[in-house]
Amino acid sequence: MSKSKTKAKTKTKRKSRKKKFERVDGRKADELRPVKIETGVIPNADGSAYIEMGRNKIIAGVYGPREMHPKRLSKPHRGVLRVRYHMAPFSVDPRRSPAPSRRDTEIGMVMTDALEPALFLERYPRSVIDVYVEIIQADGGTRCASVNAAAVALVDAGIPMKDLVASCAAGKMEDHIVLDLGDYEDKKGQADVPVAYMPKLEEVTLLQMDGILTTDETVEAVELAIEGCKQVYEVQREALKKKYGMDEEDTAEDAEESEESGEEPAESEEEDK
Amino acid sequence: MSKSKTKAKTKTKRKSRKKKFERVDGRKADELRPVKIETGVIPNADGSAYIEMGRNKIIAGVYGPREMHPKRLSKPHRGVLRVRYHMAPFSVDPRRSPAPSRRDTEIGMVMTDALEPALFLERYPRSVIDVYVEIIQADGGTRCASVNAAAVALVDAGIPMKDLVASCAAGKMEDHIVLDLGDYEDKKGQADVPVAYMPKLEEVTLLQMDGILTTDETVEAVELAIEGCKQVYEVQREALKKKYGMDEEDTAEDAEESEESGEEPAESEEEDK
Amino acid sequence: MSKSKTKAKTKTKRKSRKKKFERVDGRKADELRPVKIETGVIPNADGSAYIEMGRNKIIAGVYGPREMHPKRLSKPHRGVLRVRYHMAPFSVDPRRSPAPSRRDTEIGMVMTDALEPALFLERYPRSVIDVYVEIIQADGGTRCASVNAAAVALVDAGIPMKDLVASCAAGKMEDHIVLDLGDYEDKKGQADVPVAYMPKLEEVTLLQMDGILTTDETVEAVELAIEGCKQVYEVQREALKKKYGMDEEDTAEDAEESEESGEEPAESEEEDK
Amino acid sequence: MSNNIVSRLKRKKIEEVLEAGTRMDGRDLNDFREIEVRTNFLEKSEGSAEVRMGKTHIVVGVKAGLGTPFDDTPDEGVLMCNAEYTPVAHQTWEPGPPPHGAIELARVVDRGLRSAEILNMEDLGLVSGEKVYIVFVDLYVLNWDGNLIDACGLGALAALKGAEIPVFKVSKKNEVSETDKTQKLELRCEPIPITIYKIGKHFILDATADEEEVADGRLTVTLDENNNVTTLQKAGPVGFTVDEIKKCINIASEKAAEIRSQAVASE
Amino acid sequence: MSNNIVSRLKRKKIEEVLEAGTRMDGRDLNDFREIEVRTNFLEKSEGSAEVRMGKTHIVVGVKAGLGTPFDDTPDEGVLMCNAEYTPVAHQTWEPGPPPHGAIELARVVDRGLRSAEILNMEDLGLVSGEKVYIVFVDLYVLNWDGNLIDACGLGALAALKGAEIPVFKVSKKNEVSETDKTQKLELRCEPIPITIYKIGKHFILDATADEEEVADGRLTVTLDENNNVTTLQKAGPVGFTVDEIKKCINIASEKAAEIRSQAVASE
Amino acid sequence: MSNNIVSRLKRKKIEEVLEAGTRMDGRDLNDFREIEVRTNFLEKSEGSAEVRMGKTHIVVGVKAGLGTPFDDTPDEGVLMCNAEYTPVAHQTWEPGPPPHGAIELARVVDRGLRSAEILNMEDLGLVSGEKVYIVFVDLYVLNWDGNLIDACGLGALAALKGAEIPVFKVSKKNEVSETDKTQKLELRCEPIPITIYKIGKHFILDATADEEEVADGRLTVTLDENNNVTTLQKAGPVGFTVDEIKKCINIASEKAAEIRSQAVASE
Repeated sequence: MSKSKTKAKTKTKRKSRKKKFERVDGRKADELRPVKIETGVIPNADGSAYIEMGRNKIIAGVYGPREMHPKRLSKPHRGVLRVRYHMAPFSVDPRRSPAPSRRDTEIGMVMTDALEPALFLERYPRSVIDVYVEIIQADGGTRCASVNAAAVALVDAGIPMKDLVASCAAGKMEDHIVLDLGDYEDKKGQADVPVAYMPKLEEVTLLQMDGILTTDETVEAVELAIEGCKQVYEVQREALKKKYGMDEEDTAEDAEESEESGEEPAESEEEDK
Repeated sequence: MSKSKTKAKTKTKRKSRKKKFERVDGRKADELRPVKIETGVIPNADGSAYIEMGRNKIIAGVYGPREMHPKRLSKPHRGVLRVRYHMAPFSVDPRRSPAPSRRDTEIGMVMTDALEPALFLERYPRSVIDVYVEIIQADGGTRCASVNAAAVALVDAGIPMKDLVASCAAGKMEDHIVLDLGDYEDKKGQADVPVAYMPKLEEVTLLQMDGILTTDETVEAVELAIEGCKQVYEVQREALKKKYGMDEEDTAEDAEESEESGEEPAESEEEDK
Repeated sequence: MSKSKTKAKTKTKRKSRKKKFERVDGRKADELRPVKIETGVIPNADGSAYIEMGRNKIIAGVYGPREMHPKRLSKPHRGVLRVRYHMAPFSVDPRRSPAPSRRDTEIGMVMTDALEPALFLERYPRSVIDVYVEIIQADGGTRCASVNAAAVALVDAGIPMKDLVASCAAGKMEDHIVLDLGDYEDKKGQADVPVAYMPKLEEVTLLQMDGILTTDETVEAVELAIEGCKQVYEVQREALKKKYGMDEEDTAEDAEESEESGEEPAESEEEDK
Repeated sequence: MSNNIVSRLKRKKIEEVLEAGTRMDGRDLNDFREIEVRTNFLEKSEGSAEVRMGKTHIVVGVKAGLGTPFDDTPDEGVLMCNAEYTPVAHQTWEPGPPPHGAIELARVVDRGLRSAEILNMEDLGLVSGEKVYIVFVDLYVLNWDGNLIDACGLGALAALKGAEIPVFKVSKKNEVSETDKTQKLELRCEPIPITIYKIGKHFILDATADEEEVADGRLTVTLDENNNVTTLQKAGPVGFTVDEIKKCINIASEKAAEIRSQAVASE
Repeated sequence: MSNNIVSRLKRKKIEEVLEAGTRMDGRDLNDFREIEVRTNFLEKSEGSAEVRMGKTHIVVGVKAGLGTPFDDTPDEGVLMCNAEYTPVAHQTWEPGPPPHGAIELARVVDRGLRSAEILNMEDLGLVSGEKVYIVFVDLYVLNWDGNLIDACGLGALAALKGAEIPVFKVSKKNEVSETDKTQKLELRCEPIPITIYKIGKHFILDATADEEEVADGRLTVTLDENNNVTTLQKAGPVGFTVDEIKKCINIASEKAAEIRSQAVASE
Repeated sequence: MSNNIVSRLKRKKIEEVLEAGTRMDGRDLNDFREIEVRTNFLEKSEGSAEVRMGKTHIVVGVKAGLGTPFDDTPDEGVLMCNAEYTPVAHQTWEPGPPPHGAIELARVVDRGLRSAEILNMEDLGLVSGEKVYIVFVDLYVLNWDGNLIDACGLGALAALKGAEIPVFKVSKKNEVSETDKTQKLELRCEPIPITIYKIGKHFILDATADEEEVADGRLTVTLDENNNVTTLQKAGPVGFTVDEIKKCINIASEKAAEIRSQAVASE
């Protein structure tokens, strides 16, 4: 079992390269890959958006609020948000099976938790809002790009939101904390920290991390990712402005007020099972 | 990548053999394999038939019209016909898995569409007629043989029909258009055109084709297959006469009249979902 | 195909060893492996028990009587007993898939039939009693050990029983009929006869056998297994006494009397489908 | 094993008749319905059998091919039984994954063959740890009117007995290739399962679907031609006393010999 | 193919317009909607195409990799078509196993390619019986507004036509290794499926979702550039007379040539 | 994360107590329940651990065997985590495919081990591209009373730490055979996950099932013995401010060290 030595050596090499640090695609440490968002791309959907973020090509479509099937999954006092993250077989190399993986399921879960804080689900008792995300081509950071498209698709569907949700990852590569790793970089990345953020409410709604970081580096990465989210947020607003000729501010409602008015009077309560 | 030459050579050889064209089993170009049909072979079923067509050995059983489960698949104003085509694991060589394949599903679909035009489904609102086909041994043309058995089983179940449905394929082999390819022939066949036909209504209800044919050859094959269907039809009638001591003509109803009487008055209509 | 000779030779060898018959673990022919039972090991369950029987380590938990889901599986005049037998992936070597095998399904069925005769299911119309058995580590005789744990768990759940059910296998090894084969022995065993027994009602409720035995040996093995069941029964009673400070006799009801009172009057009968 | 009113009336009637020592269809308690066995009627299977036992109608296909051995028996071939409840066989049977009944049926027939060591598995090995024969025995139920274990067990034996499997050649380099030859499967014994159904205090053989429905339980005893028991399987929510078990074994022992000589007599 | 009141009214309206020789959207009976084809727009696929036919929107990805051949064709590569009804494409489509429609779609496109022998499968063999190319053609429906077979068949052809697959090197010891090179897939023909929908006595092309819903049936005719038929597929609970079949073949024959020249013209 | 009246009352009570700086069971906000860890208690697993955290009771089994490597890492062994919610563990848990919770549990523990590079995967390679060690870590939940990630993460570490895996010999011809020897798995670090639950403005550790039910969300922070973060996982329909995230990291950092020294102290 002597192979571990080779690995140690590689690490030393890596460090020696540290001085002449530059990113494969020439970006600065805090620079996003190019982001492009378009709304209304799926005529049948209630709302939709297409995003290119680096080489990611992703479509998100929203159906709802609508009646929930099967009914037993609905809730008597609030709506349910369901997010399905799915990769086309040809989105990655080599081809993958179209059957959902455990990773897909997990990403659907964290995306739901990332978007739900921005919605007024209490307004849609017994209903469901379905968000379907299809990865046409995958680069590093599909889950962040997916959140960005899904948030815009929700606005496109006319669903009132407390805030937009913008998403971006930071990571560590060659001992630098950098923004928005592409998948070429991902392979030699030391850590990846995807973050979703509500810029006006200043809250992180998605936070994951894999790799090895000191606690300080972790916080640094989260803060850098939030800066990235803010840049993405501008692109999302532009895309919505382009379509609706107005700022998304006008559609977003004041969170606190709405939350109050959305509250059910205690008398009408029943069990939800 | 030089193997393609070998193939080209084979083709030339094939053509040179054209003059002395004869079929493996000595049949004439427009001759069917032996066909044998027997009714009432499954005591539990409402109707059933067993067919041998070449080396095909196939059983079809009918249950219904009966209540549909699950109910949401039923239709308020008409019955539903469901055909399941299934091959026994030992029906082919090598053994196949008992789980249904995509091919099985497709054949079930085209068989449904082949038989439904002969039925008065509007008479059985909210009900289902289930046709189950089990391939005990497969030779070329299982789907045609299955349609033949299923049509007889439907009559055996006492279900009124506008016409019988008879089925047979034509194909191209060694540049000849021939009737009813067996599976020895299938392998060197250049095209296969399975057809189902209602002899009195003169309508084709199943039509598929795989291979390479000119448009003229295609029409020629369809017309030859129809001739085959007419021969099969006689065997179907014999089988029914043998059991019921009468001609199937007596059981078949006049299509147009029945269709009218089966029509629902407009007032009673509801949505079917 | 000459390998069969080798096998024949092995068999002769085996017989020559017959005189100096002794068991791997030094047990006598009619001696059980060590058995240890503990109740109340799963706080969330209505009743539970843990058994070690040889190297078997098994947990059984009972939920119910409770409402049945899906409802269509319930019965209008009686309760349903469902037993699920499941092996942890690490319970055997090599690791097994967590998906249920056909063997698991069969064992769940024979366990249900082994336990049901001891219950008053007619008292729980429309309800279900779920018994879940998890094999943490498997030695020979998991199904017997599972029955033993399940029976104690049912008492622990406060479910009245006509009798306890105790279980133990007998087998044939090196031409001797012996009690309770462990898995080291199983491999050179010539037959295995798992039995479950209600000691007071004197009835066998589980009986299977694989191997080759004369009819006399079969009866001998059943009778020896029943002796084993009686020994196990004492351990079960001890475990229950320890917990409840009383003999299980007090909780078990008189079977005949209860059966009568549990009978539904004929008038109230409906179809169960 | 059901509880509704129709079923109780049926049970009452059946028991009354049994009380008088006979059956609804006039048979004696230990009588089988007429058995028809046809073998080797399929050309694409290595072996096949069709069994009719009254209205119960099953087909068995035997296929042999190449496969990889199990890790713990690298030199042994593999024998696998599979049962299919085709939806054509009864109005309550539906397409889909095998129901519990089909799983138990396959398992009991399978265990009956394996326990009896019907095939010499070592003879079916080819290249240690890599290539062995896999023999599939597929039980295919076409019409259900009770007593499937006995019908399928008998069919499996008949199909295996008539089977001819391809001969494979193993080269010095352990390459396996098919030859034109076939060879008979050599059976080491002839196990026959007999299922005794318990209705109240009565024991009957070859139950119809109606009799099965009202029975309290059953005990299957598989015996080989030396009168050795090779499999037992008790089912149903009922207990058997030791005396009842002995009685069942005796009934089965007699009947298995009778059916073996009738239905699978060697040519 | 539905029966409710909304659907009947829709059918009535559509038939009235057809009677007048036109369509709800103003098209002639044999007109297609506008077709946009974009190829090789994906970097991680060996080939790709995006087809918009009116509001119908599909993507096709071609991936080529190493795999094992089928037992009966040890020297041939494998071509596999798969179709996915993504839930984003219509409000009634749900995640889960492929519905019957998706299975038929994949099968018809698949058969259209294979029957036409679009690829020389022997060219895609590498090591006999062990390693061959597997070419996957994944049909991905993003918005459904009818006529999927034609859109996907066209997309599959366009994606295959533009595909560049990795070149594998086979050593003398039959070891297969990837090289840096790629090569174009050589297509032997250009099959185009045309689907004719039957509504009453009318035949139309490129049906919308509404038109499909009320149609009695359809007939798909796939033709190659030599005007050979390579696949037929009739669907729907209706019969076609021989004259109608001839008519459909003629319509398809004309239209296939037209669409081939428009949409997949060689560079 | 539920909304009904029972649940709201429960939430109200729990919050009132938290307001007073304590918990329903008397613990401080950052207190864990009593932890019992027992290792190597199974003989048929290469490693095992049983963890009780209050009434939460889980078992972890580690099995090592031979397998094939992933295509993109031909020289590396494989580590796989799987979680099972056994139906015995809670009245609402049912047999069947793993629910979302079990999938997330397995993924978070798995990522916690892999990210931390707990095993040197290259040491677990045997024959490049052909044979490697596969190490399965099965998380088995026997009684659920909250905080499964922490209990299972701790159990996984303890089971791996005690595991002895079989030594395989690789011949010159690259044939792999088992030997009688075993060797300890060499762990490169000791990651411990700590999950902080957010209820209103309060943060608590080691939540019970009741506390989990009413919590707004949670943040899991996995740290190794050098206080490096190796995994983060936020869940629940709620946002965290950056300050809250920092606070959670600090709490976790302290607690992970404490639990590591208590529960998996080296012999």
